[in-house]
Amino acid sequence: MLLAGASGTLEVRIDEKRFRSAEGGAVTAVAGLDFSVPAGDFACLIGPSGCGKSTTLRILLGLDRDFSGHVTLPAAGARTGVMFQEPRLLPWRTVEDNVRLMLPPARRGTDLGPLFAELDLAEARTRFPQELSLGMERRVALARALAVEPDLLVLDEPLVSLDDMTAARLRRLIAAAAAVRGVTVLMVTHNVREALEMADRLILLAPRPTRVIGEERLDRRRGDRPPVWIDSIRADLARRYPGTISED
Amino acid sequence: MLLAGASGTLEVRIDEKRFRSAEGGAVTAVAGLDFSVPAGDFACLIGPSGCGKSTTLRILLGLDRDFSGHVTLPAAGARTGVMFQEPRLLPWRTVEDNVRLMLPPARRGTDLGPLFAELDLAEARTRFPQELSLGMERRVALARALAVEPDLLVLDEPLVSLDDMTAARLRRLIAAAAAVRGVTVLMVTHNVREALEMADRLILLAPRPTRVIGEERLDRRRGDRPPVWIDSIRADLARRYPGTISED
Amino acid sequence: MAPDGAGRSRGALNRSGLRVLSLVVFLLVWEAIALLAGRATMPSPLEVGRFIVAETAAGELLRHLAYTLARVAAAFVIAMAIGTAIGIAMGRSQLIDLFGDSWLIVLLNTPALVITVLAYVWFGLNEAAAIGAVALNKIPNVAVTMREGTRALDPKLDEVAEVYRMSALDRLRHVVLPQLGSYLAASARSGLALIWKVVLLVELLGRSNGVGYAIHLHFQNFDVTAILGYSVAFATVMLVIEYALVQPVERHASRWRIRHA
Amino acid sequence: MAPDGAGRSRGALNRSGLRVLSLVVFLLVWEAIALLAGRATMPSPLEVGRFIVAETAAGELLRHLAYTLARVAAAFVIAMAIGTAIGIAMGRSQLIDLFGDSWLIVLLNTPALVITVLAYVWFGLNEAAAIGAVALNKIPNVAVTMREGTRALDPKLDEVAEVYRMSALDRLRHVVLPQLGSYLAASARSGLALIWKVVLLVELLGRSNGVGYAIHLHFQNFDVTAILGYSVAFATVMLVIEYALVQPVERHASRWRIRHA
Amino acid sequence: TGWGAGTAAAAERLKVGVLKFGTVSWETSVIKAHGLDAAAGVEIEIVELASNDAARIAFQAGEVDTIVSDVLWAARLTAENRPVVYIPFSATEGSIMVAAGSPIRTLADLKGKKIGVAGGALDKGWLLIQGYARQSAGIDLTRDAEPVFGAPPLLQQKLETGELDAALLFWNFAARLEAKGFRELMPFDEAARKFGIEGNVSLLGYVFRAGFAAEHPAALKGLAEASRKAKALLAGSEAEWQRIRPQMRAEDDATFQALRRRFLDGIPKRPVEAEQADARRLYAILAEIGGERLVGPARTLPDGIYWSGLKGGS
Ligand SMILES: Nc1ncnc2c1ncn2[C@@H]1O[C@H](COP(=O)(O)OP(=O)(O)OP(=O)(O)O)[C@@H](O)[C@H]1O
Ligand SMILES: Nc1ncnc2c1ncn2[C@@H]1O[C@H](COP(=O)(O)OP(=O)(O)OP(=O)(O)O)[C@@H](O)[C@H]1O
Ligand SMILES: [Mg+2]
Ligand SMILES: [Mg+2]
Repeated sequence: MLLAGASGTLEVRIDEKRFRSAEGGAVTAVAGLDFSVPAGDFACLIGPSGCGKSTTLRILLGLDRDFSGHVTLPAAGARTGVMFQEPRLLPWRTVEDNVRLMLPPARRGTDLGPLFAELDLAEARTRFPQELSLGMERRVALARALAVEPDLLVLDEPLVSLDDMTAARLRRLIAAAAAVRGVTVLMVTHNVREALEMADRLILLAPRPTRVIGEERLDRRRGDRPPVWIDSIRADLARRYPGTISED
Repeated sequence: MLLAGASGTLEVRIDEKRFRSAEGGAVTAVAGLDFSVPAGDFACLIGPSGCGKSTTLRILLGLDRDFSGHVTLPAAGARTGVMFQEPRLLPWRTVEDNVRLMLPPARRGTDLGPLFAELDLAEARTRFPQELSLGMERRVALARALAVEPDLLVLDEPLVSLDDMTAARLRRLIAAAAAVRGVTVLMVTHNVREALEMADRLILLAPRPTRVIGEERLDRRRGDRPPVWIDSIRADLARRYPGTISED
Repeated sequence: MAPDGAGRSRGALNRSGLRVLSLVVFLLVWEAIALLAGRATMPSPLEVGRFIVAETAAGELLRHLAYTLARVAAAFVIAMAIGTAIGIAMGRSQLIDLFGDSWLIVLLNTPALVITVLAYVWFGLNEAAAIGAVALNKIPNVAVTMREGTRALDPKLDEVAEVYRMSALDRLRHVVLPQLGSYLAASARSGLALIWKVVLLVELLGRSNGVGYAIHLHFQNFDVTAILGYSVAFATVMLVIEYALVQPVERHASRWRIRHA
Repeated sequence: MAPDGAGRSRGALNRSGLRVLSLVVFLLVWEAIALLAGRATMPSPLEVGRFIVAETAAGELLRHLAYTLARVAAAFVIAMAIGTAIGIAMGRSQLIDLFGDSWLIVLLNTPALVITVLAYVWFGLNEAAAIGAVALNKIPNVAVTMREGTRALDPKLDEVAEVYRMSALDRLRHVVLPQLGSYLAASARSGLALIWKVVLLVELLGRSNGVGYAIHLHFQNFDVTAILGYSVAFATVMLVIEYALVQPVERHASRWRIRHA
Repeated sequence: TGWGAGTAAAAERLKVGVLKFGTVSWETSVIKAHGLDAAAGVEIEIVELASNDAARIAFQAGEVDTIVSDVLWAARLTAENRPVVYIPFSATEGSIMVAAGSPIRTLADLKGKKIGVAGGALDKGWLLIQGYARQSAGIDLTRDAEPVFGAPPLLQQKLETGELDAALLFWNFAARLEAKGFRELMPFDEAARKFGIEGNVSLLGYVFRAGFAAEHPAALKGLAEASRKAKALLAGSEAEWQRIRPQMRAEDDATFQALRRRFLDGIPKRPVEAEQADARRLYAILAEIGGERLVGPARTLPDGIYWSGLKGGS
């Protein structure tokens, strides 16, 4: 069930999500997962590979309605920017068209120049996706998610396949977008350092079938989190969630 | 030009690689790149997103012959295990078939159980790729590359999209495969820590059009590289290659 | 949210239910047309049914049907095999494509009548000429479809096959043909239909049996009931083949596809 | 390794060179067959050429060709539009598919003769009935192909369109149709050919002009030269359309595809 | 399948291509039933075909030794260096039919009307009537009327429903219409007589490759003999007609009678020389009206078309 409330809070409760496999047999991906993200919060989902993170995102985006549970979106008619785990660009449209075509009609005319420049895609605007490197494709996918000026931003591992320099720049870009009042962000990441740098709250997930095994609020202001602080929190988390977060 | 020599050393010299874009105009991806990897060495390629790493790998694998330069493979008829940047599985074959079908006919009957178990794919063997999470698909791609018992192992960012625990386990798995006498490994990664943990040599690349801007031999024995050592080398590299390797 | 267990059996029920409904509606529409058009120009389903029963009892229908089906089957197998081979070759090699392209278009646009007549005149009025003519009519269509399919092949999977040195046969079986699946399905289905249209012509022009021969005989007397009877009989055979053979195979071959709810 | 600059123009040269070569070989093969078969059953290319010139001078050829082309064009547009719509609907909705499936197979396997005769009987011996009959013959083939294409659509791109709330029209234009491109190309090409085969029958049964009528007229006298003349004339028109129109459009629409060396 | 070579089969066997429900099959069925072929020293093998087109292909491909076709076609083949010989089979021809109550009384009334034409623009009947209309009423039917070419059964149906005002149909279709109360506007032979043709011309006949005929004169003679005897039987015996009635596909008695009457009227009765003379005249007229498109390169009926074995006899 999928409802858009006026609460402003994103509420996700998935009692059960089962897949039926083609070869017969069922796979329970999610069982008793329950969390909520207040409006304007930046939440990171952290969990082992194959636990059910992408499945959860698909459900809360309304792409999969075959589950038992209940989802409340932050606001009715909220605009959503999504970065899937793979780039998912339209191969037959140029980079620029890939971004522009997803804009709400009223914003189709927007100047995308600054955004492309920030993502280092200026010279790739007229190229087709298959002429890009994977890292570039992923940046286009991020551009597409940010260009809609979303109320809800859903990112599935946005910063993999990028070098340190670029990743750092994009982290700042995402943080800036998230800083706009009221944008709720839900980001999946395997990089705990990244999560500790950017998030207001961490949601730690169990292996499949997944559920929440811990939630951590990070009260220190984003942008004021020195490496030592991050390392100490990380060490603390590794101690408390030994199966989920590793020592180094 | 592509030649298999008997030298045992992988030699790559790409004078120029140009793409002609569909919309007209040419993109020079590589210009004057030149490096070699002795037999049995583990080399990591590190360079910014879109610089030309995957292009270089495609050329040395013989998948792109439209370049000027010269490639010498370690040995004539060497078996190659490749993990592309995307999983590239056959969607219409089960996980197990995806691995088994790529084995040389003589080894088709091999028991793949232990490999799947190590990659935590045991229960996914009969599933189809679209029923897996991306991280699982990537692990299947790694299984495919390792199963052939390669002489040359080419990995394009093998460990992204995996949680810390899984990534650490797979690092050990790859290191074990590489430890077999004579296996030459060429791995692209954006994770400098990972490279410092696993490689015998780092090859640092310039932005597009790419060329080698530095090569570092790491003499300390793999498996005996404590975090402090890694951090210090990393800091040193960040100082010497400020545009390529970031401070933290 | 619906309890999961019920889903599958309910689906199966819906499936046959809808099919039966569809058939009933079809017959009703036909009956309505028959009433409107008057008996002479459009017999009712019942009359056609009676004709089929009578003609079957007379042994005529099954005999003609058997001849036609045999020809259709032979021509189908030949055309699919040759057409697919040509299509894949043209899709893969630009050289072959450039060379064969115009031949393909000429053949594609040569009337069935011309091909059939020439085949009969050159090779005699025999089964081989008949089947060859049908196959020749169909080959370019298969080739054109398979060529498009081959052009749409994913080069990334090709690269995988290349680096792992798959044998040519393995590549065909595991990499190429599965990707061509929907193109094969499309050209098999519309191909069967095309073949059947051409078989009628071929039988009309030079055979002494088969549904085409029978339909034309009855056309001389403007016996619409008989024409529809033969036509319905053939379509029924095709429906049975489709539901009993083609669709199960297709479902199995595409079970890896994620289905939408 | 070859200097890059030369690549493109050499490619263009090769392209036309090969086409011309292919044509020359075609004519040579034809001439050889004509020599072997004897003039009566297989006229040489020259004789057919002479016939085409004479018939064009007499004004006959162009007139019949124009009629046929007009019918082909009209039926093509109608069949592609309706067939594509049906195919997409059936590919997308299991309900529609289950319901319409058997209708499709029946229509697919109904002989052109039956459809044409019924169309003429019900709607009169006029242009509308003729074009309608041709279109009706072709619609199920288009629908079957487009249904396969629709089933092969990438659900992942659909999800993108969904989360970004693309309008139905935008989805069709930017997400669905480009994926159906090769299916459209395949069914357009083999469709044009099928239509042309059916147009011949339709013209033969109830029109007083067109290539089908002309071919049948000459067939009465077993005038193979004339039959081949009309057939070649039509194929030539199709070749021109293919090279001047279809292929450039196709190349443009698929320029995003990475081409193999 | 060389011209003139003939099949190397046993001399006394003859493969005849017939349409299953066509008039030739009426005759061959009588021949077979009474063993007339064996009596005449030839064994006829019947090959059933679905259409006239099929018959012509079968003949061209050498699959059958003879079919019944029209003399114009025989002349054309001969003129094109594929010599054939011809044995008259029937003089029955098609006619223009109109509804019983139709206001159309003469050719002149066809002005502005929709006329169905079964054989296409080059049909001999159509040409003859065109010529006659021009001569007698001064109208050009191709311009002043609206000819509609199409398949005969379809045209018959369209005439019945009133979509056509008149239709020029082959005689068996005309007979069926006659049984339904339709009226003959003008029979073909009437038009022919207007052009100075004296008697019924048998425009339909058995056609053989000349080479085959030369090698197997006995087979031809046997067929001619059997054919004549069969026709005689049909002319004199009601029982014979009842026997072949299923083959005639007559839906009612009126149709049956009409078909029978027209068939009997068409039996060639004149010496072949007379036939040939009239055929020559008719051919010249048609060649004039139809031009090369109709008759091919030969402006006059080529010599030697009528099989010499018939001359003086028949
Ligand atoms: N269509 C499907 N049919 C069957 N099982 C599926 C299907 N889709 C996903 N699964 C299973 O559901 C589980 C969760 O998948 P999901 O993609 O949500 O994982 P994830 O947490 O995103 O993992 P990763 O970090 O690797 O991306 C996996 O075990 C996967 O195999
Ligand atoms: N087919 C092509 N046509 C045109 N340009 C191309 C093509 N393929 C790659 N390029 C360009 O070549 C450059 C190098 O691409 P490559 O995929 O090798 O980068 P990469 O180093 O692997 O990057 P990443 O880390 O993002 O994967 C990129 O700028 C890309 O846009
Ligand atoms: Mg995932
Ligand atoms: Mg890359």
